Amino acid sequence: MKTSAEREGQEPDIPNDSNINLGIWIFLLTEAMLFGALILCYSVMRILHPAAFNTASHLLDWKAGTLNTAILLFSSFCMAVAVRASGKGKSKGTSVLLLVSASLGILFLAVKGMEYHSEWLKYLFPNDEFTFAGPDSAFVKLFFNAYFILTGLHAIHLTFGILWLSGLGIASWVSPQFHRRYPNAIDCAGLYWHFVDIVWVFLFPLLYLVGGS
Amino acid sequence: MNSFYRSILHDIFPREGSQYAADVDAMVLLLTGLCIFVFLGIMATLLVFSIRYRKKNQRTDVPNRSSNTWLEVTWTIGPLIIFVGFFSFTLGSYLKAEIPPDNAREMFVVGKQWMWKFQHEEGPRELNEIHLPMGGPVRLVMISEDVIHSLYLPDFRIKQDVLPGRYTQLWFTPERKGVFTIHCAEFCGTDHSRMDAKVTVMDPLEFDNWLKSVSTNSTLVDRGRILFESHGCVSCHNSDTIDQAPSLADSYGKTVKLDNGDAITIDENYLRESILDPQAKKRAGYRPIMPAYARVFSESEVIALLAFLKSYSSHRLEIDSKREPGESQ
Amino acid sequence: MNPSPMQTDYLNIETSLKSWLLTRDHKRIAWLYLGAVLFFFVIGAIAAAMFRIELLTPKGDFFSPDFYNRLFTIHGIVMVWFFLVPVIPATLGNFLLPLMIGSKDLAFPTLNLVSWYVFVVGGLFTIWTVAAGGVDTGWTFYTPFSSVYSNSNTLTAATGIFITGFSSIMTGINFIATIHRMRAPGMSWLRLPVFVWTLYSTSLIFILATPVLSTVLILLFLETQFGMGFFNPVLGGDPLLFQHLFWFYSHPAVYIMVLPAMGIVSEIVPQFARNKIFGYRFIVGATLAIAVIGFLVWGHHMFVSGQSLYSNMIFSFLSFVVGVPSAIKVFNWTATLYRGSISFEAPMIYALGFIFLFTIGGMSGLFLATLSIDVHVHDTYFVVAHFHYIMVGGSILALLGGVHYWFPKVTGRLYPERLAQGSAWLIIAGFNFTFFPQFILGYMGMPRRYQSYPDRFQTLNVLSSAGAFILAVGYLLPFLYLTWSLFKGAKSGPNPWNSDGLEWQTSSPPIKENFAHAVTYGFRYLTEEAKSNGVET
Amino acid sequence: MQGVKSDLFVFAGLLMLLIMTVVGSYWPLGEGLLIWSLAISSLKAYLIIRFYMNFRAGDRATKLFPYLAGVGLFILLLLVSTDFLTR
Repeated sequence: MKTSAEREGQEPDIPNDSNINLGIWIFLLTEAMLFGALILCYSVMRILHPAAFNTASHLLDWKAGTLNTAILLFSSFCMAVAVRASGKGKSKGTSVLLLVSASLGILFLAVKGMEYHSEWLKYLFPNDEFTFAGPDSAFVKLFFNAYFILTGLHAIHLTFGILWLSGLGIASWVSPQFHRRYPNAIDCAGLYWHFVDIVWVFLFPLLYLVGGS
Repeated sequence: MNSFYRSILHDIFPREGSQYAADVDAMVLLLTGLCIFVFLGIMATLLVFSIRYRKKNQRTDVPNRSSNTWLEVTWTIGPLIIFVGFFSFTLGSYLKAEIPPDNAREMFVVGKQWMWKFQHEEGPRELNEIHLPMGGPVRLVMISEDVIHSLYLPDFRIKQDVLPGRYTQLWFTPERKGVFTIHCAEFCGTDHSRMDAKVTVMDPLEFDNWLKSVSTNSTLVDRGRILFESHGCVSCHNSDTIDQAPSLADSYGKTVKLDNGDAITIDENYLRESILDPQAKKRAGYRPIMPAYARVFSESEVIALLAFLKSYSSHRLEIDSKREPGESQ
Repeated sequence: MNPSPMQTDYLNIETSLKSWLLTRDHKRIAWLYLGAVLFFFVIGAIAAAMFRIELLTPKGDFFSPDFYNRLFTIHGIVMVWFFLVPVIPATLGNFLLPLMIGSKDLAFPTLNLVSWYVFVVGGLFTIWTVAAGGVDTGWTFYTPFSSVYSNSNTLTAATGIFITGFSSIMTGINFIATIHRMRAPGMSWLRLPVFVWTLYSTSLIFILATPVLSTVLILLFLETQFGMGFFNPVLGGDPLLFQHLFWFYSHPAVYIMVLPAMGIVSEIVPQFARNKIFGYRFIVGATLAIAVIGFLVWGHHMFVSGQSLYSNMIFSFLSFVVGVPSAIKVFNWTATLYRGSISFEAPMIYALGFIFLFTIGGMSGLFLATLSIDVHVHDTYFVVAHFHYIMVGGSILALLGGVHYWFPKVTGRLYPERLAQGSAWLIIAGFNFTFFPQFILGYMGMPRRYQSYPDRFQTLNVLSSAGAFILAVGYLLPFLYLTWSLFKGAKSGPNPWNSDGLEWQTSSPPIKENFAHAVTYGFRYLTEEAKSNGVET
Repeated sequence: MQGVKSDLFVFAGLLMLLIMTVVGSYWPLGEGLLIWSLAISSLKAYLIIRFYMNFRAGDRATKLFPYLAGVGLFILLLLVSTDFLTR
């Protein structure tokens, strides 16, 4: 990884790439505060209704959640290796790894979609048809509100990441000197992708496991 | 302060309905004095420097160093000490204002979009109007039926938001006869500025006559007992079915263990929550068989039930015997 | 437009509409922001004038109650999010930051333009809200009223503010990257002008606080549209959660509004006292301290809203502590005048007016931080007077001071000095007439957002409304004579104030690339030797 | 290849931490489970930031912002939960 100092002599009209790197880190800070506030809402609701949230989190399919976490960790690994490869200038290798990461992201969305579908069939989607036999069904519905907002917003961010990675993958496949002209693009996409993975790393236990099994 | 100054002050300070109001006014006067003293100091320095050092010749060079660490440190630590000192000095009176005495006379208040409903323990209900005996502390247990309101008594210098879904409390000791106004201080919709009410503070004797003249046949506790029986609560909560449901005799004020292990003292909020959503903080050792009454009872019915449950407990009885009118806080 | 022999500068280098709407030059984007922000100031001011008329009479019979509620809500929303938050960072900040640190432009020029378009889109949503009848929840959108009981356009208003939030985040990212990476060689952190430091702290608050506002607006949207239940007690939520998240943004937001104003005053006072700012390191320390402690004190908005006693005490203590950095700054400004050579042009009058009014505003904040006093004066006109003293008496006065001080740099022309001084005094007088009576009204017990009030408050309200009209006239004057002197003003030359600031070392109005020669030495107070090597006027 | 090997180790570590979280949910930790899973998630986040996002390579400026995010979230979570827990 070239340190920012080496990249100093950049052509001024492309923004100095070490600025983009700093800009992405600041952007990730704002995203962290956004997700942090949402997770705070979830945990305050958990403080107010511990019993209902425990029963509700048992309704989720924790095996799918674990699989999804593994998928995202593996895609983060591929992304890290892709960033290393682009640093060394191997453009073909980089684009393959980028496309692999993107497809793992799509796999995550597929597993998530199946989960959503099964919850939809069980009438657990918090609209008017929401039905839950046990006690405090209003608070279980509240849990599913939080669940769908958190995982939904994460899925949207993941989709952006997939589009970004596949775009970069194709671009660096098509023109080998892509990463020399924009050395920072893959680096920033990597930062964003790892951040989205970190968000899921926190969401998974808070939503699926904290009820204990 | 003779009446002349008081009349001027009266235009700036609202009337003092209680001793606490006078304390707050004294605190405000102290802080105002402090602020005016420091403010005049700064403005005088500003003025003196402006006049003393106004531009005579066109100075081009600029002195290189202008800083004095010790001066800076003093006017950093100085305000900090003054502020923290004032904070701790005034904290005492706030804590006194927040924690009501045990022997306070209890009133229930229900805030609703653009009106106040007051409920005396002895039964009479009043709309946008409340009569109180002078001298004894009064504790208002308040809840809202729709949005957030705020019961604001300017003449007693107190205010407390009235939340939907949770009881909040407010207490004061009216020590001055007269009619005082109540405003709603939290924006609550179209007629927020018309949601006023009147407090009439009377001599305890006058108050008792008034109470007799308006009191209906059934007190609040009677209304609570009727609800308790008509809704089948008595079938589980009675002395001989202890294993099925906790006996509610003298439950108010007692500390009990919950399912998740931590102990809780039974207060109005716990009782209300357990009526409307029994499984939320279920007591240890009981099966979750009690139905939720969330949609069944209106707020005033819950208040009646609460009054009944509280009178049902010995903790409540020995306080009633101790409380005589005219005992100030 | 520029009568002297055609000296090309950023204004007359290209004058097509496309060159303005697609510009990436931070100086032109500052002009674009100024236009958008002034447009919204006019909307907010009109709403204020209307309800000041209403409050002349105790009965509240001029408008319907619902219309009155929509008036003060629009006044709140427009003035906070569409005028006070963006005005100093996005106009003066955008223009002066690269000039003050000796760089060609901001770190991300395109992002700068995108942030303007995002701001305009957010503004269009708010105009749609106003056109569709406004929103009647108050600018604080407290639930469950705003989400369940209000049937006005809460959704479009929330979307408008949500989108404008991103424009703040983009400006924050842009400024931080610029200050970290694009400083002229030799300009170390402790040689930065104080205005750049305040922009840095404001940007830190932008990026840390605005996302939480986005979260709370998303949740408010979902709660209003789909009845989600986080803030609705009937469905298990808690309205205080909304208040916590809202004020976690909105209190640091008031520091976003006042910190740049403090930066401007820290530039004007040393300049017109011909003295170095007193205690530069302490002022910088105080700026950063305000940004940090500003995040710890939001609970003082919720002392009576049912927050736990323990939290009340913590927030009250921290609210006292946050007053200390502001006190340090006031002391330092006053000390800067010592042994100076003070001249009283319009910017200096605005700066001294700022110190006068900000000190009153800050001290009234002490009353609100004291628990037992706040219980009495919370949600009354005392609070209204407090934050207007800091927002209007502070930020707007400093903004006017900054506009007058850098007017020659931005436009290359001079404003009419006598007229400017007169309007400054008029504004300060009109301001005090309007808002000082409200302190007394507040303590007497007149609640906020009241259309009809008891008769004994009428005299003070009439005084306040009269003051409001003097203030309105006061604001109109600079608008008129500055627009006039934009075209007709006398030529000002590169450095009319004979200032040592780096922004004044280049031509006024500056050329597109800001500096003709590479800037090698950026220390503010340049000795003779420094002026000769490469910093050519 | 040296870099990829360290990435591989990090990946293995992350998977192992994932398994520990899931296993932890079987233990009768009760309230402790929340602290256990938060601790492991923070550890995973640290690994990702430190190695994958190459935290060390950035200069002082880029390093400032992850810490700032941590402090901001800590303030938000601490002071809000204080209110709800001490009510």
